[in-house]
Formats: sequence, structure tokens, C-alpha cells
Amino acid sequence: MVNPIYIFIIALGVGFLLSLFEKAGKILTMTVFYSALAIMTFISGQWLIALIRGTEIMTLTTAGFPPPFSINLRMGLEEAFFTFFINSLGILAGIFLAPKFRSEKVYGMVLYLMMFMGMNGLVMTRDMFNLFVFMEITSVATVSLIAIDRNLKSVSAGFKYVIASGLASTFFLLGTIFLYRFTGLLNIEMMAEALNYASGQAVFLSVFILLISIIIELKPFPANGWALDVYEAADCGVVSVIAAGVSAAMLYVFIKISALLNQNLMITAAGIGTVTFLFSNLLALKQDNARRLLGYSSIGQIGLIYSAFSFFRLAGFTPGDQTVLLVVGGLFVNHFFAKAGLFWLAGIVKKDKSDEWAGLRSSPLLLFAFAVFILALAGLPPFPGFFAKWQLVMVLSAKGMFPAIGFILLGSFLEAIYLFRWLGKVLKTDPFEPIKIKPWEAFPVAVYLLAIILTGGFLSGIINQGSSLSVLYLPVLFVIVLFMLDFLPVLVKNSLVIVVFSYYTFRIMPQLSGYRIMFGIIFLLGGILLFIPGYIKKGRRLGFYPLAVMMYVGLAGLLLSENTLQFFTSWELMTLGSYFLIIRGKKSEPHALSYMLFSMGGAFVMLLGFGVLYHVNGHLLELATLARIPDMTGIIYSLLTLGFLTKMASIGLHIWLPGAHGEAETDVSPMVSAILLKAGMFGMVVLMSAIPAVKIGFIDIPYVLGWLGAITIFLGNLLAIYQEDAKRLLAYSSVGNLGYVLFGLALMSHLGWLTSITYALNHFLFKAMLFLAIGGVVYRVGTKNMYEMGGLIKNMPISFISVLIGIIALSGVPPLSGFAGKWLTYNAILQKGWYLQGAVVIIGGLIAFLYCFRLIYAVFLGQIKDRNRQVKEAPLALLIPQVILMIAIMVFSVLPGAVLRPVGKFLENIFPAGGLNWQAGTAFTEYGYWNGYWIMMVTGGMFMMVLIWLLFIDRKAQKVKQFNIVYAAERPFRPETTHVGYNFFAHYRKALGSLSRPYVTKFWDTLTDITHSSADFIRKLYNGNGQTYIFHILLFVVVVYFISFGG
Amino acid sequence: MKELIARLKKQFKITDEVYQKPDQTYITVPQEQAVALVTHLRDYEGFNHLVLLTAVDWIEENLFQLIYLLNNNDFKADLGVRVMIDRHEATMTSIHHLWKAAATYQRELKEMFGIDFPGSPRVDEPFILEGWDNIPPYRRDFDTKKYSEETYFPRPGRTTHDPAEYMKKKLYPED
Amino acid sequence: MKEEFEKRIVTGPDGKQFEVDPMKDYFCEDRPQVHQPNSNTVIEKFMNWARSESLWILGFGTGCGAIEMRPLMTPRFDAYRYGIQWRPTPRQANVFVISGYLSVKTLKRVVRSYEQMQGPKYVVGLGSCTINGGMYWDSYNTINRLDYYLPVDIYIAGCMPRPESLLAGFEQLKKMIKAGECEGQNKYAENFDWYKANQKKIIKDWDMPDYNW
Amino acid sequence: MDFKPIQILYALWSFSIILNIGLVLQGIVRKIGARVGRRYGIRFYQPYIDIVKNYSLRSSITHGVMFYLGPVFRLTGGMGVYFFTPIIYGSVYFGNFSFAGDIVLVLYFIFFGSLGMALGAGEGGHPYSAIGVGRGLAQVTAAEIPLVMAIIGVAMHYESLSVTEIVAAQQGGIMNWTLMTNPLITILGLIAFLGAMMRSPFDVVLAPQEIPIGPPTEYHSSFLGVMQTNRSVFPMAKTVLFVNIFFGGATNWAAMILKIFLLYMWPVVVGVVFPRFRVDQSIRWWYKYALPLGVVAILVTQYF
Repeated sequence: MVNPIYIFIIALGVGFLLSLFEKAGKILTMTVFYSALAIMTFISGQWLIALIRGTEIMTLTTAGFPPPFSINLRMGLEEAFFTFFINSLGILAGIFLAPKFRSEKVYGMVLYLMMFMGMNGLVMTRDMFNLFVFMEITSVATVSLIAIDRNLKSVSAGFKYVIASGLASTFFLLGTIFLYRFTGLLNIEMMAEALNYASGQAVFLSVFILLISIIIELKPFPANGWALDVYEAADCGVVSVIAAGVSAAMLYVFIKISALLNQNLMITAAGIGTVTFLFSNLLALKQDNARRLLGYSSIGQIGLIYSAFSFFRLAGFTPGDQTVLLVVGGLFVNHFFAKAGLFWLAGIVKKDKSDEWAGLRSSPLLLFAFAVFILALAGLPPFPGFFAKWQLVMVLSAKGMFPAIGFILLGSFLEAIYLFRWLGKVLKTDPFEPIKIKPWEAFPVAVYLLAIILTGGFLSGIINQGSSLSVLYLPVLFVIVLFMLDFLPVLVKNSLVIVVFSYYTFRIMPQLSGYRIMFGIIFLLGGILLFIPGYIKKGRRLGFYPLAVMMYVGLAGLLLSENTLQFFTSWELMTLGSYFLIIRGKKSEPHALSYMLFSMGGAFVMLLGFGVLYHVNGHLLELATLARIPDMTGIIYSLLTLGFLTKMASIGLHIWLPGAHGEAETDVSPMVSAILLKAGMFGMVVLMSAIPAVKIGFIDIPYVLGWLGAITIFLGNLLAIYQEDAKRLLAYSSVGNLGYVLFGLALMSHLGWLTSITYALNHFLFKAMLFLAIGGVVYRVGTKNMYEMGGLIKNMPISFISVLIGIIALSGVPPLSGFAGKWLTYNAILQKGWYLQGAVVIIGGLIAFLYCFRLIYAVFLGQIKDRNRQVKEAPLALLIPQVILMIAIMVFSVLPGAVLRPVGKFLENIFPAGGLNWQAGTAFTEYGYWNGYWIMMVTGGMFMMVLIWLLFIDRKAQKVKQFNIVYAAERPFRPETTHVGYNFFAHYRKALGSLSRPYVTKFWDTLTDITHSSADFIRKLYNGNGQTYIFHILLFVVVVYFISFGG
Repeated sequence: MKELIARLKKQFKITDEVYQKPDQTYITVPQEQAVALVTHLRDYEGFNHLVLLTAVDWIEENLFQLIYLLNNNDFKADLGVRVMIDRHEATMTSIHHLWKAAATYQRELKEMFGIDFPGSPRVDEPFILEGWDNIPPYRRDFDTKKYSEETYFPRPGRTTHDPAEYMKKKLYPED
Repeated sequence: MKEEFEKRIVTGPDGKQFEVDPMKDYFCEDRPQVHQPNSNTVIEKFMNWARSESLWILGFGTGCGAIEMRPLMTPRFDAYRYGIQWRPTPRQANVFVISGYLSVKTLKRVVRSYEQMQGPKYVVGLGSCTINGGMYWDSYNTINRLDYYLPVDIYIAGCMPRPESLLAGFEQLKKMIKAGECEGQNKYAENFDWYKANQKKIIKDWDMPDYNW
Repeated sequence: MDFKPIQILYALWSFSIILNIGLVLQGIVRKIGARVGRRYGIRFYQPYIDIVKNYSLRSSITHGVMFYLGPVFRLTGGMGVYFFTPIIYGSVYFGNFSFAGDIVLVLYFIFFGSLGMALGAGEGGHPYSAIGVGRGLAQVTAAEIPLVMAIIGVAMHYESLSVTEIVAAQQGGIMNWTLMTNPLITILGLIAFLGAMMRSPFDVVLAPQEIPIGPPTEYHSSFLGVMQTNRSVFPMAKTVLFVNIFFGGATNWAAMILKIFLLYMWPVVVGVVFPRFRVDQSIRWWYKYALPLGVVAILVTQYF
């Protein structure tokens, strides 16, 4: 075992010797330099491994003197952990900075080594005075490195840094001196034992001063303008070291100092951290400079980490507790890798503006790395931040610290906004300038990319100990394999996915029971079916298959999940996968963003709900405990419902859907519409089957949900009729249809649920079919505007038939399956006695006729346009699933009992009474009856009769062409002007007036505006003036002082 | 009205004036002054309504006479501006910029008389006669009877009577 | 020919270019067919009775005679009691009343509307203008003899004929239909070329297919 | 179910009865309209002649398959509404095929014909057809508001959706009819009936002056014949439905015919008095007056 003192010895020694080596040539110098860094990393890494295996902690003092006369070092697990990360960063950032070191004099390398020695010292020493010394070493080295670029911006940034860190050091020294005065000690641990707050305010004050100095080094809001300038101005390699390395060291200093803090000061630290997290993320919203944006994000993340730590301490955890390690370590690792990686990427891209980063697309590796870092920062699975955040929320809720959770989740949400906005811009901005990639720049990024993925897997392993997520491991492995096989052509990958997915489906279908079977059919069998259209794509379709499979893995995970963590992980995986699917559309960047934000918002609310659940049900994660919640049922119910409703796109939360579904690719639209929306329904089913009745005060929540569903149907359908874009029309229609599902569930009765499930199944069948058919038309015609189509029936007869069957099923006209839903709705309404809601539901359903007709008329009937004259039928890959779905609809129509009977039988477990009775093919309720078979037979019989009669009297009708119409003795001018397609239901809009206006969109727009303008207003704090920043710091100290003492 | 004409005479070369009725007067101006006069009448004398624009074929003099009939709603009076233009080179400045409706009159004149109004909107498009391939039918050298007989399959045995004579014979055959 | 009916090159959504010939692509080019009466005379007689008792007139006033049609709908004359009704679309009308003088421009529209009607269909020439040009016999753009352009079943003479004479004319038409004499549609189809030649002789800008289905 | 093949024959027989009633009633109504306008009017059997005439026309054209099938859908829709409604209470054979479904089925089958017709008219390619259909659908969906609410109200009142049961509950004299037991719902139903019958003031769909007869602009000959057949059957079927749920149904054909005649007169009377609404006016009318009335009627039925 190498003594950790060698880290210092090597750093110092090599530092001095480097100037000698310089004479011997650059190559030798650099070799020595990197070897030094490598040895430092090796030493700390060796200690990390050894300590994990259980070696004893090593404490040593140099030269045999007690501190402060010598350097007092300790090498424990935490120290090894931090030093290893810092030193690894040292070598990687060193590699990144190689050209700079090469061109500069040797001092650059010396300073760099000094800086890392300082950081190692900060981590390892346990002595106040040593701490101060190392702090000074680090900041002096840092400042010099910041100014190494020798331009005005970085020099002035360095100057600001000097002043700020000088102030911090002064405070530190003051605090140390006072404490020494009171305790006569300098060792932190001994001091902590000796410290007696009871002896007076002076002790408190001195600890406060100490704390504040550390916190200033950690860049709290608003006293952090200097740090932002540094992040913006200095070289990216250096910044990565400051943001990740120095912050890490200071963070550990904070953790060490925290032993001295009392309750009150701990709250202060937690508060400052939370506020910093929240406001940094808020301010970042208006930031368009990429590095400053990253700066805000770093500051916020660091704030989150130390506030999390403080919260844990407040909650009574010891610093060494495994949970604390997991959360703080997880957040730290997440931030460390992602931020270092992102700053390196900033150095590679060399663009200031965050929306000019699209150049990353020229390298799949870097793009992937960028996406992974962003997702990790946003706290999505399978990255460490996700698990840490989950655990943090759970622990905090267990202790009932809900306001803290609120702030943290709000901050995380704000963070998600700018992160995904950025990601979207990078993925979609066209055209972009390709960037030149140098291997020494890409290498560190790749290393941390790998590291973050591995730690994610490692952490998920730890957290899921005991509970089996093994069902997910295999498919996740498959996702990874798919990423590796991404170079294959679509044909191969598509077939591979279908085969593997089918195998997987037949593996897990038998494991499902109850309502999960039905969802299994929709999620999994539907998923297989909807992979078939993928064959229309040519080329390689990079990134599609892994992410599509990830979405399905998430869905499958939902089906199999037994505890809330599995559920939430699967939920987020699904969201993540679907986000990347949606954003593939040509113009879908803003829509994917709003999808993601609503999903993230919903997920955070859901997380809070799970937190509350954890709080009340005795620290059990099992989903089954939903059924026996002792307390706060209403809150849990509403929070979870809100989370699910964002996925179900209920009115008010629906504005993401039309764009996201409408702009997605041909084969993605049916996936996200027909399948993904049911995930929200699945959540509702899980929740509602566990909690039958719930009230907050006088408000009966299912009753509210019932009205919400009814209004969703009405407004969703109403908005659908005004759409010019065929796919958006279908998307709005989905909003309406999910309204039925919600309404049916809210009825909380056997018939209600049966209605809901019928609608869900039907919606899956016809919406997949419609999206495929319309997708095929769009694919051939090249536009989504219905008024630019028309008369395609002769060119695309099969698509026409499937749209025809689709709209008949959608509108609920007998004899097709949609009628089952309508009939059940009537019966369920009557049974429940929700007459007025029922009327709204049914009237809303009638409006569906309007858009149904418009869809089929404007696309397939009427006049064909010149440019579409030679359009061909949609590709076979699109037609095959349509035909399968058509057959499914016909079977469901003729034999509704085949589906409804087993569903009804299952529902008897939840709602024993009031279901559907069957007698032969006829379904009975206490109100009415209906027989799908006979309806089909009678209708078919009549139809044939009339048709035969018409054929008998009129069998030789002359076939004519499109302009052979009576036109007031004239002839039409052109097909384009003869086809009535645009603004088809203008009169409806005119008649209904205000009902048709987009109030909801306006509401969300205003909210966004307010958030952004407040961010912009607060941002004015940072005016770039060093004096102002000093003033900020002093003011901050004073304010915090008064708050802490007052409290 | 006479005062008006007197006023106009100061500015324009009015060659002829006819006081047809108390509220209807015709004046004749040279071709080059016509548009200026009409504009003046519209803008300064209140003749802001173009009642009609028509033509007469003076084949013997080898001239077309254009008549711009203007109305002044304040005086309840009409003023016709007559312009004689050459029959062989029948071209006149367009006044569609003064009254949009004039374009239609000009289209009609182009079709029926062959008088061209360069720049007038759609002046070359057929107005009533779609695909006319003969000389313009309102010119007096166009023989409409001959054309009709050649073109429209006249029914044999058609006789024409003078209505007065015919009715007299029919009602009072003894006279 | 108007610009919009000339052949043009169009680019499809897939970028392929192809030619669109509106006259061929927009319109059906088939010639009219002769529809033989039902071989069973009893049935044919019954059908003719129904046709005669349900005369649906196309609401298209071609000339000044249209003014004489309106009183037929009023309480004074009330043509409805004879089974005469007006339809706004040629597709559903059986009787075309050419009401008065017919200019060349109108003739083109009349031909188009007549051909869009479904047979058996009947043409009634109203007023002397349709017989021999009437007072417009020497006009440069008014036709003289309607029967050169359309198969006229019955003329109602007069300038103008009173509504009474119209009713008398319709009664006569009914008798002729019942007797199976009104086969104008077939006559038109049989002598299609002759009719077309006459029509095209005076309609100089013929920009429609030969038969407007 | 209790289906016997002989029922098909009975259904056809009852269909021919209702067809004749429809045709005669159509003639009579037009005669009445003429007499109101001081005209002599058509012969009451004129609809028969028209329908025969249209079937006996020799030539026809077609714009495509959907155009051809449009009238078929239309008549099937009309027949279906009739066939799924029990006609004579207590008669197994004149119960038609009502064993296949209840009032909800009838209600939704109304749209079968409309949708099919709309598609056929759409393929005709005539802009007026599309405009007419657009207006028609817009108006129908608005006019269905009171209908839906009335049906919900009736179902609440009788706690049943089965037409047969609703009629059964009304047997035993006029005082048991919905008209008497729940007048508010009946008023709602009668207002809905105005909309369902598509007569003035809600006949903008056909609008002869503006968009020559709307959706069927391109239809002619035998197609028009089929549609005329539907025009006689469909209103009758709707009338039968309303007679059944509001006016006690009927136990024999005579009573049924009488009730049909009287109920049919209601929209006729309104129609000859009130001029036509523009389409946005009529939609607004349904939302403004019929909807609140429906809410009141449902609340009254629920709580009183």
C-alpha cells in the first residue's frame, strides 16, 4: 500500500523538477507530468479499492509533530473516494488541456499540479490550519490557471475570483482563530467534541463565520456572480476542473466542517443550498450562453448536494450512513461526471450560444455523450442522479420534510426545462457546422460517459437490492446491444427487434394477471404490431431502435412492477424512450420539449405522491400498500392522479399532445398515441383499484375526475374539428378519447370500468389503424394539411377502407365496435346517476362525427389535386398492420362478448355488483340490452338487400371523372379551387365563439412567460462588476447571519 | 350648365355643344383633351358618376364617336363628352383609373367596335362573344343579316310583317 | 381554350414529373349511348306514364321567356297539380325548357346542362325565338332554330306565350310521352355527330369535351 | 334470441306499410303546405309517381364506389332505425329486430345513414355537397343535444333503455304516457324532434337557393330513387320512435298510424310558420335554448 503522503510528495517534487525537465525537452516534461498525475490517481484508486475491501483507515502526521506544525492527513473511504475522483479528473482534464500545456511555459503544468495537490490536501486533511493552507494553495493555483489565457475576460474573471476567495479565506481564518480561542484545538473532530454551544453566542458566531466562508467557496445564490464569470471566461479544461474538482474538494470540506454545526446552522446550510438550487435553475432559464448555463447548473447541483447532506444530518443520519453515501455520493458522481464532460464538450464545440451546439451531431459518440450527460443531470434513469434523487425524496418524506421536497422538485423541474430545451436544439437545429474532433479531447469525454453509465448501473443495483428488477435487466441489456448494433440497416434491426420482442412478450405474458393482461396485450402485442411499419424506412435510422425498445421496456416494466421504485423507474424509462421517439419528427422539437416538460412535471408530482405514500405507510415501497394507506389518502391520490393525467393528456394538461403526436414520424405516431397514452390509464387503474373512494374535505375526487373527463371529451373533440393537419386532428381526437377512459374510470363502478376498458381497447385498435393509414397518406402525399389532399380514394383504396372502418369505430356508429363503448356509457351513466356529466360526454361524442367526416372527406373524397394524380397506395409495411387491426375490429364488433366477458369477470373482483349479464350473444344490464352479432347480421342483411336492388335497377352506370359535376352550367376552374377542405367547420366556430378559443394554451404560455421574465429580472443582479459581487457577498453574509440568529 | 361650359371653355378646346334637355348637355372635345376634361369634371365639377361609355360608328366620316356620359348628383344633370376618333386606328386612352367600371365598358367597346384601350384591365378577353372571329359586330360595315343567314340555319318560310299592317289586316280584313 | 385547361407538367410529391391533360384527365370522354326502351311494352307504358306525370323542370332561365315560367308556380296557375316541379340541378331534372331567345354564349351552357341531365329527357322550346329566331332572326349572336342543336320535343309558340299556353304545351308533352314519342335522348345519341357539328359551327371556343357527362 | 326466420317476412311487410305511410304522408303534407299558400297543390300520390319515375330513368352516372354505395348506406340507415325499433306493442312479429339492441342502438344507427350519405356525396366531388354535408353534420350534432338529453331523461324516468319496456310502462291510458307523467322531458323531446326531422327552420342543409339541394346535388335516377325511399322511411322511423317513448306507443296499426300522423304534423306546422335558420344560428339556438332546457328537464326528473 502506497502511503497517501506520496500524492503530495509527487505533486510537489514533480512540480519543482518540471522546470528542470523543461530544458530536456517538451516531450519528457509532459511525460513526467502525466506520469505524476497517473501515479496520484493510482495511489488514491488503490486506497479506494483497499478501503472498500476493508483495510483500516490510515491517519498520519508528517514529521511526527501534531498539527498545526505538520500536515495532518487521514485516508478513509470518503477521502479515497473524493481523491480518486479528483485525481482522475486531473489526468483526464490534463489530457484535455494537453495542447495548452504544450504551447505554454512549464508553469502551467506546475500550477496544475499544485492545484491538484491543494485539492487532495483539502480532502485529506483534518486540521483547520492545514485546511486554510490548502485552500490558499488551491485558490492561488486556480486563479493563475484561470488567467492563463491572458485575455481581458479571463484575467478580470480571475481577479474577481481572487477577491471572492480572499474574502472566503479571511472569514475562514477568522472563524478558525476564534474557535481555537474557545477550544484550543485545531483538529476538526476533536474540536467538534470540545465545542460547546451553550457557552455563548460567540461560539455560534465563530462557527457561523467558518461555515459562511466554506459556503461562499461553494458559490451560494446570490453571492456567486464571480463564479459565473469564471465559468464563462476561463478555458474549458480549467473550468471543468473548477466546476467538478474544486467544487468536490470544497464539498468535502463542507462535509467535514459540518461536524461543528449545530441544528440551527445546519438548517441555514440546507436553506442556502436549496435556495441556490432553485434560483440557479430559475436564472438558467433565460441563459443562452452555454458555459454560463452550465455554470448555473453546477452551482445549482452543488447547492443541491450540500443541502441534501444537511437535510440528512438534520434528519438524524450520521455522515457515514449508507443512505447518505448513496444519495450524496450519487448526486455528486452524477454532477461530477456530467459537468466535467459537458465542459469538455463546450471546449470541443467552441460555441458560446447554447443553441449553436448542433455541430455535435457530426459525431455520434459526442452526441450520445451529450445526451447522456443532459439526461443524467435531469435526473432520469438509469443514471446515478435518478436513484439519488429518488432516495433523497423518499428519505425526506419519511421525515416529513415536504417543503424541502417541493423546492427540490421545483428546482429539478426548472433544470429539466433548460436542459431539454438545449438537448432538443442540439438534436434538431439545422443546418449545423460539423466540428473537428481531436482524440485527446474526445477521450476524456468517452471515459466519463462510460463511468456515468457504469455508476448508474451500479447504483441501481444497490438500490434495488432485494427487490428484483431482473425482468428489466435483460431488455436493458438488449437496448445496449441495439446501441452497439446501430450500424446495421433498418431491415435487419427491425426484424431483430420484432423477433426478440416477440420472444420477450411470450416470456412475460404468462406472468401477468388481472387487468395487467389487457394492458399487456396493448403494450406488448400492440408494440410488436407497430414495429412492422418500421420497414418503410431506409438506411440505418440511427438511434431509433434502442430508444423505441427502451420505451417498451418501460411499459413492460410498468406491467411487472411491484414496488413504487420499479414503477417510477419504468415510468421514467418509458418517458425517456418516447421523448427520443417523438423528437425524431421533422418539426417536433418544441413539441417534444413540451411533452417532456409535462411528463417531467407529472413525474415529479408523482414522485412526491410516492414520497407521501412512503411517509404514511411505514416505509414500505410495495405498490400493494396503496390499498391500505392509513392517512393522507386524498393527497396521495391527487398527486398520483395528477401525474397520471399528464400522460393521459386530460384537458388543461393536454397541450403537449397534439404537437407531439402530430409531428412524430409515420410509425411513431401510432406507437405514442395508441399505446403510450394507455400508460397513464394503467397508472389510474393501479391507483383506483387500490383506493376505491377518496375525499379531500367535501370534494369527492372521482366526482371531479368525472367532470374533468367529460369536459376533456367535449373540448378535445371540439378542438379536433378545427384542425387542418390530419395528424393533429387525430391527436386531438386522442385527447377526447382518453377523456372517455378517464370518465369511465371515475365512475368507479363495474360498468364504468368496463366502458373505460372497452374504450381503451377500441382506441388502441382504431387509433393505431387511423394513424397508420393517415401516416401512409402523408408519407405518399408529403403534406399533412388535409386541404392539400383530396380524392385519394382511387389511388389508395385500402387506406381508405381502413380510415372508413376506423372512423365508424371511432364515432360509435353500429355495427362496429365503437358502439359497444357508447352503449356501455349510457348504461354506466344511468347506473351511477351522473346524468349531466353523461350528457356532456355523449354530446362531446357526437361532435366526433364532425372531424370523422372531415378526415375521410378531405383526404380521400372530393377532388384529386394535380400533384397527387399519380400517388400510389401506401407501402405494404403500413398496410399489413392495418389489415390485422381491421380484422381485430371486425371480430370485436361481431363477438364483443369474447373480450367483455373475461374483463367483466375480472372486474367482479373489484366491483362485485352491477355488471354486464350475458345470455348467448346478448349483453344485459338492468337498463338495456344489446347483441353485437345480430346488429351486424341485420345491418349486413339490409345493406345487401338494398345493394342488390340498386344493382338490379342500375347496373350500367356510366363512370365519369372528377370534373363531370353539375356546376351551374359552368365547369369548375381547377381541382384546387373546387375541393372544399379549408376551415371546413367555420360555422361551428362562429356559433360557439368563446368555447373554441385556446384558453389552456394561453394559460401555460402566460405561466412560462412569467417564469422567464422573473428569471430575466433576477438575472440583472449579475452585472459583471467585481465590486458589486463583493457587495453581494457581504450582503449575503449579513442577511444569512440575521436569518440564522433570528431563527 | 352654360356657365359650366363657359368655364370649361377657358381651359379646354370645346368644339361643339348641344343642349339636349335642361339637364342633359353634350360637348365635343378633341381626342387628346378628352381624358383631361373628364378628369377635371370628376374632380372639380362634381361629375363623379360615369353613367355610360359608348360609341357611335360614323362610317361615312370614317370616325368613331365616343360618348362619356357623366352625372352630377348635386345638380341632377348629365353631361356627355363626345370625342371623335379615327376609325382605322381606333385607339383611345383608357379611363379605368378614374372609374373601375369603365374597364368593363371598354372591354365591351373593344369587342363590339374594335376600339382599343391599351392598359385597360382584361380588355382583350372576350366579353359577350366567346370566340368571335369576324369583324366586330357593331361596326356598320358588318352585315348582321347576312352573317345570321350564313351561320344560324334560318328556318325556311319565315315571313316578316309590319305589325301595324298585319294586325290591321287580321282584325279588319274588310277594310 | 382557357389557360387552366391546357396541358401542363406537374411535379408529384415524390418529385416525379408527369403530364396532366385536363381535358382528358378531368372529363369523361365517352360518347352518349342509345338507351333502348324496355322491351316489355306494358312496363314501358307504365314507366312512360310515371315519367309523364312527374315532370321535373330544370330551373334554368335561358332568355326573357323565363319570366313566364314563374307564374306557373303561383297559386293562380299552380303547375304542381300536374306533377310539374322544379329542380335546381340538371342531374335530377327531366325537362329542359328553353325559355326564349338563345344567344351563342348561353347555348354553350344549355348544351352542357342538357347533357348532364339523365334520360329520358325532354326539351321544350318556348316562344318563337326558339322556332325561327323570332324578332332576333337576323341577330349576329342569336340562334334561329333550336332543333339544329338539341332534339326538341315540343315548341310552344308565341312572343311571349302566356302561362296558359305553357300549361297546354306541357299537357301535350305528357300525351306525347305516354305515346312513347319523346325519344329525344336517343335521337341526340344517334345523330350525335350532326348535332355536335352544328353546335361547334357556332360555338367557336369549344373548350369542353364533346359530351358533358 | 327468439329469432325466427318468419320475422324477416314480417319485417318486410311492416316495412312496406311504413313506406306507404311515409309516401302518402309526404304527399299530404305537401298538399297542406300548398293549401296554406292558397294553392291547389300536388296530387297526394305524387310522391309515388316521382319515386317510380326516378327508378325508371334509363341513364345514370357514377363518380366511384362510395358514390354508388352512398344511397345504399342511406337507406340501410333509415331501414335500420326502423327495424331496430319495435312498432306494435305486444306483437312479436311487429317488434321487428328490436331484440338486437335498445334505444341507444336506434339513436346511434341514425348516424349510419348520414355518414354513408355524406361519404357518397363527398365522392361526388361537388363542392356544394361538401358544404351541405358540413352544415348538415354541424347542425345534426347540435340538434342531437336535446335528443340525447331527452333519451337520458326518459331512461331515468323509466329506469330502462329498452323501448319495449318504456312502451310497456306507458300502457293503460293517456295519463300514463310520458307526455303526462313527465311533460318537461316530452317538451324537450318535441324540440329534439324538430331538429331530427330536418324541416324548416332547420333545413339549411338542403338550402335549394343557395347550394342547390346540398348533399344530393349529384344524385339522380335510381340513386335518387333509393334516397327518396329513405326519405319516406326514415322520418317515419324516427316518428315511430318518438311515438313509442313519449306517446305511449301503439297496440295496433291504426293507433300507430294516427299517432304518426299527428306527431308528424308538429314539425310541419312549425315549418310552415318559421323561416329557415342559418347554420350558425341554428347551432347557437340549440346550444342556447335547448341545452339549458335539457339541463332543467334532467334536474327536474332527477330530483322531483
